[in-house]
Order: sequence, then structure tokens, then C-alpha cells
Amino acid sequence: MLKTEELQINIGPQHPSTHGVFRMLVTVDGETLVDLKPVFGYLHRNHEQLGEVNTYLQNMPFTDRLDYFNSMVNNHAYARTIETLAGVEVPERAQYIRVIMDELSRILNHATAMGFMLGDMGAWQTALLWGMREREKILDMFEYVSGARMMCNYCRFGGVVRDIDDWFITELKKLMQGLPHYFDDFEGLLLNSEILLARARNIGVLPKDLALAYSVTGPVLRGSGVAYDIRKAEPYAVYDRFKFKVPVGTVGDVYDRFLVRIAEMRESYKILEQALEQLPDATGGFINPKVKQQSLKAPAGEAYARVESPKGELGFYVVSDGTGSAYRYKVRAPSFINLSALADMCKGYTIADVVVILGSIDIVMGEVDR
Amino acid sequence: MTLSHLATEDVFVVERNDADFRAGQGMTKGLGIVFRKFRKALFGKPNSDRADTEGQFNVQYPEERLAMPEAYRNMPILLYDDATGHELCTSCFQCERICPPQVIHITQAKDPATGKPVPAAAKFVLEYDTCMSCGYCAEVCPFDAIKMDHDFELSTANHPELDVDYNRLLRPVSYYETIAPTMWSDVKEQAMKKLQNNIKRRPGDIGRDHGQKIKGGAPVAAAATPAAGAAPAAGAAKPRGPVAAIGKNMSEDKTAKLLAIRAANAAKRGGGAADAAPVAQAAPVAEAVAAAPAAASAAPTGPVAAIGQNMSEDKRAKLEAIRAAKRAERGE
Amino acid sequence: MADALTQLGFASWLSVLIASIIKVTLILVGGSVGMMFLTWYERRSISYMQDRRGPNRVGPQGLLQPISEAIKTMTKEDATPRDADKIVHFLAPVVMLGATVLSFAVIPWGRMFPVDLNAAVLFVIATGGLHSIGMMMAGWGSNNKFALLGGMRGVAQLISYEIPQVMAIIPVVLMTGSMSLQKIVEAQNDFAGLGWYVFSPVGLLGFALFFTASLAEGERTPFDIPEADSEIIAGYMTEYSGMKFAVFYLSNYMSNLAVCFVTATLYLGGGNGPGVDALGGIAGGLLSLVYFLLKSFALFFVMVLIRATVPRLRVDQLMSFAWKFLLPLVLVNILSASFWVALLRWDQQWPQLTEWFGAPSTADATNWGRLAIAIVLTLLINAGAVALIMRLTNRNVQKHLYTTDEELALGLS
Amino acid sequence: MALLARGELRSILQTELPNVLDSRWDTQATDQAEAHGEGQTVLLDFDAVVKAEAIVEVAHFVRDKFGYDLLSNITAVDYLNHGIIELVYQFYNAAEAGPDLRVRVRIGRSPEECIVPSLTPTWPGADLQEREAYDMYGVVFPGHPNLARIYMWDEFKGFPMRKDFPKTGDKYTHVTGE
Repeated sequence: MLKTEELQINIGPQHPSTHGVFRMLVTVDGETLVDLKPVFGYLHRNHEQLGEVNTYLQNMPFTDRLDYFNSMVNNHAYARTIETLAGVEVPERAQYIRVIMDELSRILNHATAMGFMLGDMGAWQTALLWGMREREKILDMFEYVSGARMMCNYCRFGGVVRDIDDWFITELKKLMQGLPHYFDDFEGLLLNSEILLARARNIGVLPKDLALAYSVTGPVLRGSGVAYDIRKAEPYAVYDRFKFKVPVGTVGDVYDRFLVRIAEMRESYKILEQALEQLPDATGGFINPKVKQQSLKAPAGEAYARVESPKGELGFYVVSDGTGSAYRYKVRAPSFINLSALADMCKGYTIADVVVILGSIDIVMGEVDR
Repeated sequence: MTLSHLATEDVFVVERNDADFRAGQGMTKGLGIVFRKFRKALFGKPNSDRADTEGQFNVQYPEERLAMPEAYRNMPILLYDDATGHELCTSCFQCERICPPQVIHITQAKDPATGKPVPAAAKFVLEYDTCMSCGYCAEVCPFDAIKMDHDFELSTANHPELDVDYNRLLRPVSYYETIAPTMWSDVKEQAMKKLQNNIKRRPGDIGRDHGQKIKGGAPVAAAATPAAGAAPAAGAAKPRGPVAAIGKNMSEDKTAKLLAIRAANAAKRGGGAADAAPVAQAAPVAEAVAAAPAAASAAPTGPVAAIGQNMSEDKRAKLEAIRAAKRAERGE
Repeated sequence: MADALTQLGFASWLSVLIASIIKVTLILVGGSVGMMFLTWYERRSISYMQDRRGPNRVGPQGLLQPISEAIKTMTKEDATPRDADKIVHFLAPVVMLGATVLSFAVIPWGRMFPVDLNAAVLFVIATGGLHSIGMMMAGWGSNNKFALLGGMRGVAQLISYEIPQVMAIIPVVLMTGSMSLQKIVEAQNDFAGLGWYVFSPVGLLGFALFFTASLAEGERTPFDIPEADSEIIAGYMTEYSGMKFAVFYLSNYMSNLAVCFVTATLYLGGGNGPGVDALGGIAGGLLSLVYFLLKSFALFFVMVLIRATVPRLRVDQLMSFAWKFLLPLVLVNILSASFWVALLRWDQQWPQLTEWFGAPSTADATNWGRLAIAIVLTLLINAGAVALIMRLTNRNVQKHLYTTDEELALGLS
Repeated sequence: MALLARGELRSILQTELPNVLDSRWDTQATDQAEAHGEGQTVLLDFDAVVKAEAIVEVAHFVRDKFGYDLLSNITAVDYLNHGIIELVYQFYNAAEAGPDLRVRVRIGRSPEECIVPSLTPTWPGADLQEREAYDMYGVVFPGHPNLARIYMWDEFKGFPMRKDFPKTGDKYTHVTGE
């Protein structure tokens, strides 16, 4: 028997497909992976400490920088936490606007995340750039309502900062005319491609029980076959008023996660349709005028609120001591916790699969390192 | 696993295409779609509408520009009244207090005769390099003195220059009116009313002694007056939608823009360091008059030229002094 | 050319020297200009596929972009890693480029042949094989783990794919009866210049197999595994910068160009086409050059289309594709090519056929009956083989062949 | 397999596993939020406060008995005034959905007391979160396979999220909470 030598390789922190400054210390036997250790913290900026120093309102723009693809969702989750803590009512229109923004975020996140994953797989950016086009269209609309494309800073306690107007609704309807074509093109491009099947099927398998033990959430958990969606499990905002389905996978491999994300984009589209239909008129207002935004004080206590971010369960755990800023501010970041399953998913596969599996978890280092 | 919280019709299992016979048909379909895209992008019309998913969709940036939505926020600026040259800021410290990264530093003006505080800022320094563009300062300002600019071409090789002081933060109200007509018209009346009240409490030139507005005793107000008339027209011509002009030929805008840039550059070269700023400051006015219909995007150029100048050593020294004073105040 | 120079009064050795220098210059210039055009062509067309514009700033339609980039890479710092094997590290790009340029010596440009070698086909394959040496040198000499992985992958891939590539040419050689590229082009000149091998069942399958194997030889998607940027950064090129990197890049694209040229010559009739013979002379030569370049760039467009569409395979999948899919089909193709040649040319051995259909002339095209039989027979053999192999490599069948999901994942689906 | 209301776990544990509850917090009123003034933290204990060494047992208990199989979140809070560090474990029932179940552990701030058994062997998802609590608060988790700093570099001294970690000055030389 020939003796083989194991090789240790640092994939990252500067590497084309680690999605930011993230390092995987892998031990390989030839091309086969023996061990993987994720190393991170390169982007750590002590976000949680900032949240304890800032007042509640001041912290809102910092949440944009967590998962910078979905700042709207981050804002929503944070606003919901503080609203729970301080007992703030949110007008119905604001709830609908938040849902619309969340679902638009979900579409743009999944479009680009799947594009990046396929890029890691070697599909030369075509799927990514088609996704980027849809993302641009959505970001332009975000810019219109919030003033910024990515760092939206859109939610306020008890509502949103600016109402959506006719222009926005017209453009949203136009966007939704185009989206199904995009979904079809995207599916036609690669969904059944033999090479994709070879690369994605039975790769990075995370069985159902292991997925639960690893605390993964979002499309990764659903890809493993657990139909757990916070929009259904603990409906927030007005999600209980929409009819939509929760897509789940069966095997829990890269292909299942890929399919679940595509199906989720289509479900988001359905939610958008219903939200536009049900959107109440502007008489109810888009923000609770009674809330003192700048000098908001919450009674001593704690609150945890979570939303279904495109990447999983995004929650904020805030402890208040009755002053205007949080005593303890903790982010339950989905990318961070989903990442703990990476090593187990990768073992036994090859280096080429590792980057694909990492892409299929869909992490953002801004959220992982906080 | 039982899923008691979900009805069965709420869950569906994604189709994994297990039963298919694979003979390259999936790959061929993908090739076909990509070729269709190629054909449409090469021969079809460019992507001009949000409903389009075919055709080229990129904007040739320096020549073509997307119109900025009114709400767009980049860096904060301070406003002054065209007619009187009075700054709207009263140094109420609201923005300094809310600013999440704490980059605003204000010193209140004092009446030299009595030593009492006057509703005007003596110094106003903003660190553009650390600003996170959250827009809270503009949101909380009770006097509508601080607003978010639309100009985003601020890159510089000179980092200290990004500590921007009062002189370089000031823009006329008419400029803000061109970039955000509806947002300004919403607040215009009360802002002006508050300003008139404050002017009464400002002795002498306090509150309008920054920038080059009144240099040489002749207020720029005279030159600014026509702009006040022209600006609403320019504002009205501005497309409201942020992407209304995606992919369209913007040659008219482009030429106006180029002319404006050239004029500003020529002004910068022509005048000395001291004289350049007033000319540049007047540039938006001139453009607003000259190219009112197309001025919407062209107008911002003038003040930019002023920002582009190198920040002198004493300005940095000033900023340091202000910071030191702050530290002293906090008793460190 | 040398003869013409001798007639002008040059000494014979001098005229040979001058002619050779002119040819070498033309090949080098033609190769590198072709490579520059190729990069522009690829980037523009791939960006149209992705709904963007691609390079369009430098020169008209961005045509001068490659030149600006060449200048940029040449003026960049040429860094060598401290612990690298300096000599090997330096020689690797030289070997790569040398091998590529050599292959251009025998490739015909339309009807113009730089050198008519009687074993030109072998020569092309042999110079292509030299690439693996360059890759291994670069991978080893860089003293970088990613480079080493890339070098290993490259060598393994090149060696495995050379076999189907070489064997895919055998039918062409059989059908022509010669290994000279000139003869191969001449043999495809029937039917008013449209008697290309690709129109016969043997040639069609051979074309598909040869082109697929050539994609792997030229490290094109879906076989760009040695330089898979998302996995091992740039593979064996990771530690190269400046001019050396530019040389690798140049050699890569030149070998892609060579692959397109060779494929067009072997299967698409080279410079043959309607009207070439009719025009004759210099005009005909130019027309043949135009035909040839059109065919080659159409082939390259297919490469670009594939690159824009499909992900890359994994190393093990790549190997199983070569050994389990390409190789059996190539063998079957050789078999049907033998039948084809037997039916159309070996009339001495089968006199009955001569009785039935008359004696074959040198132009096989006139023997319609034989041709029909040959087409039907080879079509049946090839189609049957393709169907069988597809069936065998299909996932559902594999389910029975393999036992566990893990093994299934490693197989070809 | 049923959802538990807030505070219900406490009474269940009192009858079923009487030894696991932390006796120090038995006598506290259930909700004191109103009683405190501004700037005063309150210790909420309508959720079960269990002994540090019993957390593994309780976690298995709620998983096997009530189906709380998704350990979603582990939060460490430094209550400087009370001299304790609290770890809040949030469990979800993936099948029944509904709100979370919070189990708390309260330990002292000194290095000798700041020890909680690790949940990582059963819930590998706790791995990174426990490392984060160790890195930021100095909570030591015996049984964790790789308890190393996760965000800060390995040579870093002190635990930056503790309330007594200096927020100004040269924070890289200070040593706190060792």
C-alpha cells in the first residue's frame, strides 16, 4: 500500500469564493477533504458593543451593515424587537410595506446567492448577472423609497420612514411582470443541466436530524426536509394573511437547497401579489406618530423578536435597563450559526465541492463576524 | 416528523427530477436560452423598463447617468438662503446628538458685544470620511438646515480634505430645490418662517459670514436672485422616477453636464485660490439660468468644484481645535 | 516561396533562410493577433449573453482593449516567490508558449500551408502534449499548494484526454489515407467544396468527440479544472504575474485558436467551400482563408456559449467522462470508420461489391450506392453506440450499478 | 410533545427534576420589571433558572419530553450590578412551532465560577455560539471540543463584551476578568 501524505491548505482569507474574508483551514488527502476548520473574525467590529453604546434609534443604521444584502429585513427584525420591548403599535400599512420590502429582499438575495453558488461551481457568471439585473431593478426601488440602495435604514419604531407612493407601486407591478420570465430563464439555464446535477446531487448532504442538531435555519433547514418557516411557525407582521407554501427538500444536499431557494422566490412573488392587493390606503398612516423616535426609552426587561431572513432565522435579543440604549444587544445571525454545519457537510467530499457547499449555505461575512 | 403547525397544503416537496432520462437535453436547453439572450442583446432593443428581462441593461456611467431619486442621500450639506445669505443652521445640536458615528462637530456663535449665544453656528465641521450616510441629521433637523446631497463623486487622494468645514458644506437653498423639489416644497414655508425669526436674533453678519457669499461687501444674493426664479422650473423638469431614464440616450443632459464641468474647471484655473470659490459657487446659478430644462442633473457640479479644492492646513488645525475643545467640555 | 526567391537571384541557402524567417514571423504575428482578437471576441460575446456590454472603451468597439491589457501586464512587476524553484518557474511559460507556437507551423490557413508535414496530425497532437510538461513545471516550480494541485490536475487531465483526442482523429486519417493536413483538406473538396467529413456519420461523431476532448485539452469550460478560479485560485498560474502570466495567457488562447483551426481543418473542410475552386488563384486562396476563419470563429463561439452556460465538472467526474464515455465511443467510431473505408475503397478485397456497383473511382462521391450503404451502416453503429453509452451512464441505471449514494455522487449522472 | 407557556417549565422542573433548579433564585418574585428605576437592570426569572451543572440534563429533558429540539440561540449577559453572568438558552419546537422556551443559567463572574458544561456534543450548533460566549464574556465550557477565541486574535487578553472592560484608552493592553 502506498503511503499518502495529507496536505493542509488555507482556503482564504483571500480567495475568490469564500464570500468575504473567511478562511477554511482544510486538510486534504489528494483532492479529498479530511478535515475542515472555519476561521473567521477578520471583519469583526464588535457590532453588539456598538448596540449597547448607541441609543435605540442610532443603532438602526448599524443593523444595515450586518447582512448587507438584506438591510430591509435586518431593519425589520430590529424594529420589531424594540417595538416588542417598548410596546409600540405598528400601523397596518407599515406592516404591509415591511412585508413587501422583505419579500423583495428575499428575491434579490436568493437570485444573487444562487448566482454566486453557480459561479463557484464554474458557471461563468451568467446566472449571477441575470440575478444581478433583477437585483438592480429592486435596489433602484429601494433607493427611491429609502434613499439608499443597500444601507436602507428604512424602518423606524412603529412604522417606516417614508411611505410608498404611486410611482413605487407602478414600478413594482412592472417588475413583477418581468420576474416570472427571469425565474423561467434561470430554471431553464441550469436546473436540469446534467453538469449541475452531477455537481449538486448528493453533495454536502445534511440529514434532517443533523440539521436540527446544528441549529441551522432558513433554506438550509428546509432543504434538509424540515418545514420550518418562521413566517408560518410564529407569524409576524401580517404574514398570517397570505397564502403561500413552504418548499422543502428531501435529501438535504446542495441541489435541494438550490431548488428550495428557487421555489421560495416564486412563493415570495405570490406574497407580493397578495400584499399589493391587500395594501391598505394611506389613511392609517405609515408610522405610529406617538413614538418618540429619538428619545425612545424601553422599560427594563428583555425582548427577543425574530424574522425569517432570506438566510434563516434573524433575531435580536435586547435587554433593557430602562434607559435610552440597550443594556445587552445580541444578534442571532443566521449565517453565523448555519456556518457551524459547514465542516460536517464538507467532510469526505473534494475541494471543488467545498466551495459549492459553502455557496449553498449562503453566508455573508458582515453577519458572521458582526 | 409531524408538522402540526403546518397544514399539508402549505408544504410542498421540491421536484428533484429523479425519473428523467438524461441525454444532454438539460444542457442543450440552457445553451438555447443563453443563445436567445445573446441574440436579443445584440439585435433587440436595450432594456428600458423594469418589466424587461431581455436586452442590455447597463448604463454607460460617466456619459449616461441615472436620475437620482429625491430621497437619495449621500453626504450632508448645509443650506443658506439665496436672498439674504443667512444660514439656516441655528446650532441646536440635534444632529450632533443623533449622529450614530458622531462625526458632526458644532460650535455655537456668540454675540461679540454681549457674549450671549446667538442662533447660528460659528463652526460646523463634518467628517465625510466617517459619515455613514444614514440621513438622521437631515431627519431630525427642526430648521431644515441640514440636508442630504445627491453628489456622490467625492473621491479624493487627499484624506484630510474629507473633514469638511462650514465653508464647503454650504449650498444655496435654490440648489437643494433643484435636487429635491417636492421634499423642499413640503417644508419650505415653515423653514423660511423659522429662518426669519432667527435672523432677527442674529446681530451683524453673524449667521451669514461663512463661505464667500458676502465677500467684498457685495452679497452674492444679487446674482442668486434669478436662480430662485429659474430653479423651480429646473426642478419641475426633473424626472421624478429614479430610473425613468434607464438606457435612454442622454446626450442633452450629457452636453450640459460637460459644459458645466468645463466651466467649473476653467473658473478654478482662472481665479486664484481665494477667488475661485465665489466663481464656483456662482456656477450653479449660471447653469440654472442657462440650461434650466436640463439643469436637473447638471446643477450639482458647481459646489463640487468648491469641495474639490485642497483643504488647507489651518482648516485641519481648526478641526483639531474643535475636537480638543469638545474633549475639554466632556472633562477628560 | 523559397523557389520564387531563388528565381529572383538569391543564393539558395539565403532564399530558404529568408522564406523561413518570413513564415515564422507570419505565424507568430498571426497567432498572437489572432489570440488578441479572440480575447476581445470572447469577452464581447459573453457579455452580450449576460446582458451587458463588455469592453467597449479602448478603440472602436473596444477592439484595442487587448493591446492596452498587453501593455499593462508587460509593465507589471514580475514577482517570483522566494522559495520557488527559480529556473523551473522561469522556464514553465516558455515551454507552454513554445509548444503552442510549434503547432501553428503545420496548421493551414485556408489553402496556405506554412509547412506541409506528412505527419502533421501527429505533430499537432505531440505539441499539444507538451503542455502538460509546462503545467507540471509551473505547478511544481511555484512552491505553492494551489499551484501544485493545479499542476497535478492539469497533467492528469491532459494525459487522459489526449487518448480520446488522438483516437478521434484516427477515423479521419483512415478516411483520407494520409496524415498530412493538406491531404485531409483536399480529400474534403468533393461536392463543390462541401464534402466535409462532418456530414458523414463517422465524421459527425468524430467531430463531437474531438471537439469535446479538445475543450479539455484547451482547458475550456466545462473542463477548466486546472485553473478553476473558484476552487484553486488560478491553479498552476497562481504564482505568476506580469509578463510570465501574460505568456501563459497568450499560450492558452493560442492553443484554443489552434484547436479551432485543427477542428475546422479536420472535420469542416478547412478552407474548402463553394466557389473556391471556381475562383482559383489568389482570389480563391483569399476566399478559402475567409471560409476557414469563419469556420474557426464559429467553433470558438460554441466554446464561448458553452463557457457562458455550464458549470465545470469535478476532477473525478472529468476522468470518468473521459474513460467511461469518450473512450468507448471513440473506439466504436474507429470501427465504423473501418467499415466506411472498407465499403468505399477496399474493392479489391470484396469483388462482389465491384460487380454490383461498379469499380470505385478515386472520387467516392460518385458511388452513390456504396455511399448510401456506408452511411446507413455507420449511422446505425454510431447511433446505437451513443444510445447504449448514454443509457449506461444514465443515473437511473447507475443506481443499480452502484450501491450507496456516496458512490453515486462520485459517478457520472 | 406540547408547547410550554412562559414560566410553565419552572413548575414542571420543580416536580420532575427538583435538583436542577438554582435555589438562589427561588424566592424572587416573578416579574420585577416595574419595581426598578432607570438604569437598573432586572433579573427576569419567570423562566427556569437552572444550576450550571444541570444544563445538559435540562436541555435533554426539554428536547425528549417536549420536543424542543432546535437550540436556536445562546446569549450571555453580563449583569455587573448583580455580579453574575447569565446565559440564556432559547429552544424551539420545530414540529409545533410557536414561541421559544428560555432556560437560564446564572454564574459568577470570577474565573472559578464562570463555568458551564458544553452543549456542543449533543447540539453541534452550539459550537460557535459557545466559542463566542467564551471569547466575549470568558465563560468556559468544559466538554467543548475546540474552545478557542473566535473573533479576537488568540493573544488577546480580556473579554471585551464584559461591562467592566474599558471602552476608552489603549484597550489592547488592559487585562480584565482574568
